[in-house]
Amino acid sequence: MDPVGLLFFLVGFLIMAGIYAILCLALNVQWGYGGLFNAGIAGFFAVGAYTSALLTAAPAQTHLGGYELPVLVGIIAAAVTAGLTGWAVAKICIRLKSDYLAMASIGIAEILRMVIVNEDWLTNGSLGITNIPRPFDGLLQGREADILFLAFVWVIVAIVYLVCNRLYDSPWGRTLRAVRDNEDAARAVGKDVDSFRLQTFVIGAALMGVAGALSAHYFRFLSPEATEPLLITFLVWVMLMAGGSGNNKGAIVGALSVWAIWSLTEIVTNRLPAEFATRSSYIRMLLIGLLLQFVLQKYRSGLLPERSPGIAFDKDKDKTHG
Amino acid sequence: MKKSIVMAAVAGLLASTAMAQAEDVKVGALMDVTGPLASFIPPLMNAANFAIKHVNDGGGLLTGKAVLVVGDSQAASQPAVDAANKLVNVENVPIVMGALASGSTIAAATAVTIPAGVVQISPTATSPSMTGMKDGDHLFRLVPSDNYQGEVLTKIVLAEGIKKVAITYVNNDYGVGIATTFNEAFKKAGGEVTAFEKHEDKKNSYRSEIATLAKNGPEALVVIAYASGSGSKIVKQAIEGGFFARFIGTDGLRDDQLIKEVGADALKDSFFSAPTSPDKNDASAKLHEMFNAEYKEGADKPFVDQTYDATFLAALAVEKAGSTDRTKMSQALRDVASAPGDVIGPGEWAKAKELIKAGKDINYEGAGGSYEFDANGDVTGYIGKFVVDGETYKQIAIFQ
Amino acid sequence: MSPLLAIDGLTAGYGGLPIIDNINLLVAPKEIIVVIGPNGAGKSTVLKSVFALTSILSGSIRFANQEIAGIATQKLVPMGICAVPQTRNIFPSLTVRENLDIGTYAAPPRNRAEVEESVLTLFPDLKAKLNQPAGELSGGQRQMVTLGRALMSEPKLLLLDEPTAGLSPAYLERIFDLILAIRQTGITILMVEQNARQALSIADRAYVLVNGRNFASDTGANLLANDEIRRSFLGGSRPS
Amino acid sequence: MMEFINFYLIPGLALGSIYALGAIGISMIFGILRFAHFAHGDVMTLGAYGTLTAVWVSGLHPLLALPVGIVFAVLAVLAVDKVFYKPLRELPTIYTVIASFGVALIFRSLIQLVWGSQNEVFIRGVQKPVVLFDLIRVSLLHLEAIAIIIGVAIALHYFLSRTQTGRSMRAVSDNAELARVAGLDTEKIVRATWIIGGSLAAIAGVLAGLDTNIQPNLGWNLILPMFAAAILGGIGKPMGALLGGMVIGLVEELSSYPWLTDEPLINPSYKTATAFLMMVILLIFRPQGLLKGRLF
Repeated sequence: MDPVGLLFFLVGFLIMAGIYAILCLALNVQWGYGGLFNAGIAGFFAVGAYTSALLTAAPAQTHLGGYELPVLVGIIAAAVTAGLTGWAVAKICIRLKSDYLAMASIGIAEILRMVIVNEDWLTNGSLGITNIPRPFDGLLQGREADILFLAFVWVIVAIVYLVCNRLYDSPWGRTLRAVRDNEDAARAVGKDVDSFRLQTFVIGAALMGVAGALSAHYFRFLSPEATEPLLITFLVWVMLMAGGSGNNKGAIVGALSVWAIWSLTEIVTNRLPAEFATRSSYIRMLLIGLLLQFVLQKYRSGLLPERSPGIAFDKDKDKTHG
Repeated sequence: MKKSIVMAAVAGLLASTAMAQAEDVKVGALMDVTGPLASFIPPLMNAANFAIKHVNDGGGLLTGKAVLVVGDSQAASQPAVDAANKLVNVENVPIVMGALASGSTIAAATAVTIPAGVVQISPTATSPSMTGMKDGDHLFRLVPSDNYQGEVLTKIVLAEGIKKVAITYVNNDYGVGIATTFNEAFKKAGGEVTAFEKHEDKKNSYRSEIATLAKNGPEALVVIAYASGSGSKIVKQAIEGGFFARFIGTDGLRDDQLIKEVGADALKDSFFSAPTSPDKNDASAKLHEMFNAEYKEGADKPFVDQTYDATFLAALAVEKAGSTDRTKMSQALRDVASAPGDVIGPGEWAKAKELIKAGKDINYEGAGGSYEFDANGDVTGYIGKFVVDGETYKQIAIFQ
Repeated sequence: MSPLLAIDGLTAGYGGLPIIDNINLLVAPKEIIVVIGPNGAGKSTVLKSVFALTSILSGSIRFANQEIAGIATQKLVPMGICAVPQTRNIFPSLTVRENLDIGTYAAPPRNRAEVEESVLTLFPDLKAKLNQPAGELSGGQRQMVTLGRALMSEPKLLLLDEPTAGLSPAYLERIFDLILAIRQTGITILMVEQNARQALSIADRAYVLVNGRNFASDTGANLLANDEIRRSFLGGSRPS
Repeated sequence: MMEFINFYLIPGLALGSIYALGAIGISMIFGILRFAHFAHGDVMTLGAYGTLTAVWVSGLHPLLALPVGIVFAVLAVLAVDKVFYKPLRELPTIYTVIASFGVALIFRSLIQLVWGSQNEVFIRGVQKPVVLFDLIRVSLLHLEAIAIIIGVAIALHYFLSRTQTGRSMRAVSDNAELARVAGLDTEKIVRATWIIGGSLAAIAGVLAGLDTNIQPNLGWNLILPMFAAAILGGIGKPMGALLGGMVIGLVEELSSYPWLTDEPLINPSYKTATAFLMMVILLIFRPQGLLKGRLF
């Protein structure tokens, strides 16, 4: 066993887990705070990934973009375009009740996927975009560079986490939860429910775009199957439910633990004899399916459940105010 | 929860590695086992295992046995990177065979194997963008880039006297690459393309597409798709609808699966192109015979030859390097694959091991080609022309 | 005469949080019992507890001398208890006839045709609309459908949760008349009402609940005559 | 004109029948259990493989061996409901939705473990089309599929409007709380839902398998258009789902007919997108679906 290898494995593992943590935090804003059932996560992820890739990649004749802009510009642009896409989607379907919103968002994500696969001039279609840079490229060589990228990803995770926490505790966040828990009551006290929900959706979508951009920079290559809608959307949902929706720490813990289930199962099934090599992959998928069921049933309110509505907290606040 | 899973996995890992013989050498394989290419994999997995079996039957790898470690790259970037990360860093393999799809191959290479300095040999990735990649001589492939097969196919089609075709291709890296080159080459050579349409892989019905393709009287339909995906469906529905009787396919379509679904009778005027071995090399026939003796079937499935060869070459490179030192692999691979040297064919591990031990240069001539890598790690292969013969295919000509 | 329904020291609520506390309530056969009280007093919770739709923390509920606290809802219907919720109490896409039919599934009547006949006699408005989806009916007609559905199972005890909520005054009168008519057929009625004044006028006895506890109980007439009750719960002192 | 009927209309109706058979189950489950059953496509696949095994063993025509596949699929969904869905029934539906996603994964890997991942076919070779007056040239299977969907439509209508279980199912779908108050045996109705949904899914799986081939992703690839069909028809409206399935199937095929010029109206690559586009537009302007379904 090579300890250096294990270290680098952990680096790669945590990069992916960090990207999922951002997705999970983003979904937590939409679902945990706002009660919005977004089943089109992969769509916003893809928009972000392609925006950043097209802006930062080396010039190419086969597709648009290739402007070699700095990675940070790409990531900010990813947040903007994904947020705008979220805004357009929300503008159209925010009034829909939860399951319908889910269906509409799946449908839109699927349409986005087809545009990405089919519009070669824009995205180079299924051949994908190569030569996507990473931040601090050239500072370190070889796999050591992954450590820098890991730090970059987790700095962004930390920023997103702090922002989400501030949102949660802000008056805005409290109104949101009121909307989530009792829409009619919130409406009755004069809150513009639709506008609040729209804001939640846009913020979440923008963060998903950031995660997409990070994945493109990590892989240095982007093709349509990197944004497989059902896989990404499903995994993120499981992560949030496992971690505890409504709780930002839970979202991160959920991302880490479910990604661990997803990734580490292969190390276990690889111990099967080589003649089972094909089957061991199926066994792994089976194992993942079963483990996820176990997590769902065993940790119903998540590994870290949402903080209690904060009655005491709110009362104290009222006292200090009045 | 997370900690306990990680701990358990790590503990299991340590235990199992401790059990393996210290001298055993792991050979990594990225296979798109689950996911959209799943139906291709079983014979290819056999091919990889078969190569490893030949290594071990012929005296083993270095001082121990060769052990194949498979990562499931799922024909998508994210799982490919994850799987490659495990192969390179946890399993600590010196060399990686795979992946099959261009997308998963490129993602695994750019994110994991190239930075880690591990040589990766894809048996099947055809994407032209791999040619110009800055890979530090770490990324190799055993099939010619799409640019090549498309051009050769043009020659084959024109030689049949066909001047007017319709093209449909599956919208993935495989289909787009070959179809685009063929389309351009065919027109340049004076042929007429009546329709050039991509299609989605997963649909059940392609009838409306075929109805459009049949307009303006094309003599044949060029189908660039996998037989186990959209390919068979399109051929079948085109025949049932009475639109086309003659089909031209590439290695993706040249699959027993097509005969199984459509029947040999309906394909008697059709022909197919696929990478093959050079003239007079009986390596392919030999491998197929051994393969079918071992596994009863599947030798003629697409990409079996290349997968076997890639695995065998990976093992040869390790043997040639004399250790599991990753930095020596790309030179060792070039040494064993290219002329000059004593020719080694599939299954001849004992002979190869002997020659390497004696310090002689060897040249592997595989079932799928002779694999003379150029500076980019690409090969200019040979393309064979195949027709249906009973329940399988027969090679009737070779083009270069 | 032994009571048909006896609630004794009942504490119940939702998710471990008690809404009603130590409630006592008796219903004799063929009585109309009305439960009134301010909003949030736990009136509906009492009904729902009888019908196993709350979590019961302590106390007993006896129906025809049998303990029923905790018995599943679907088993109560065959025993002769039938409930009519306050809102969303019809199946909108089912026709009126199908709505009535649903009432017979859990407790098949001895003679279906006869029961339907008697229900339609009580609610002649429904006769012409039997094959119309219930969702297309007016509020008052929907109330008739839901009452009719309950009656189809030939219940001994009918639990009504604010049967006149949201109805126009004209229908309000008719519903109270119908409740009296239903009692005439020998069915016992326990109802919660916001229109306390009218409800008390048809009640044999009534219970006043405040903050989840028993506050007062007496005959309907006596409560109507009680100044304090009138001031606090009946909105003004003007007698009806 | 004949081209339109032969290659657009009839295949569209046949494809629609497959979608419809799946969508009916999805709609019923949505209506009664209140969750989007993402494993429904894989139930179809199970039905197809069950039937395939029966064909291998008995040598019967797939449509005759179909009952075996039906029983197989129904047993699978009943077991899954008991083990994976029922424990989550009191929780918000999102749990069950996620669980069904996991079940889809479990089904698919089990299929790959048992039957392998290579493609299988029910009947080898090209099927001779039915040719009438030299004009009509359609696949026999497509006529069978259309006949089956007509039969299912009639049977379903009778079942839902005339039988106690059917009416109870509609009642639960309309108003589950009230159905419970009315003393309906919810678990029995849930069971009936799975039996009907599973059976129809198995039929759909076999039809899809006959039309093309059988492989582990057979049903998974169809799940999104089937959801679109269920939504289009109005949630909890089985007859609506049936209609929705036919509409989606037709729109997909007809959208690439050269309506205006010689070119297909919509590039065939975007065929599937038309289904989703229709769904999204409908959700915005008429969220209750074609037949008035339940709004959440």
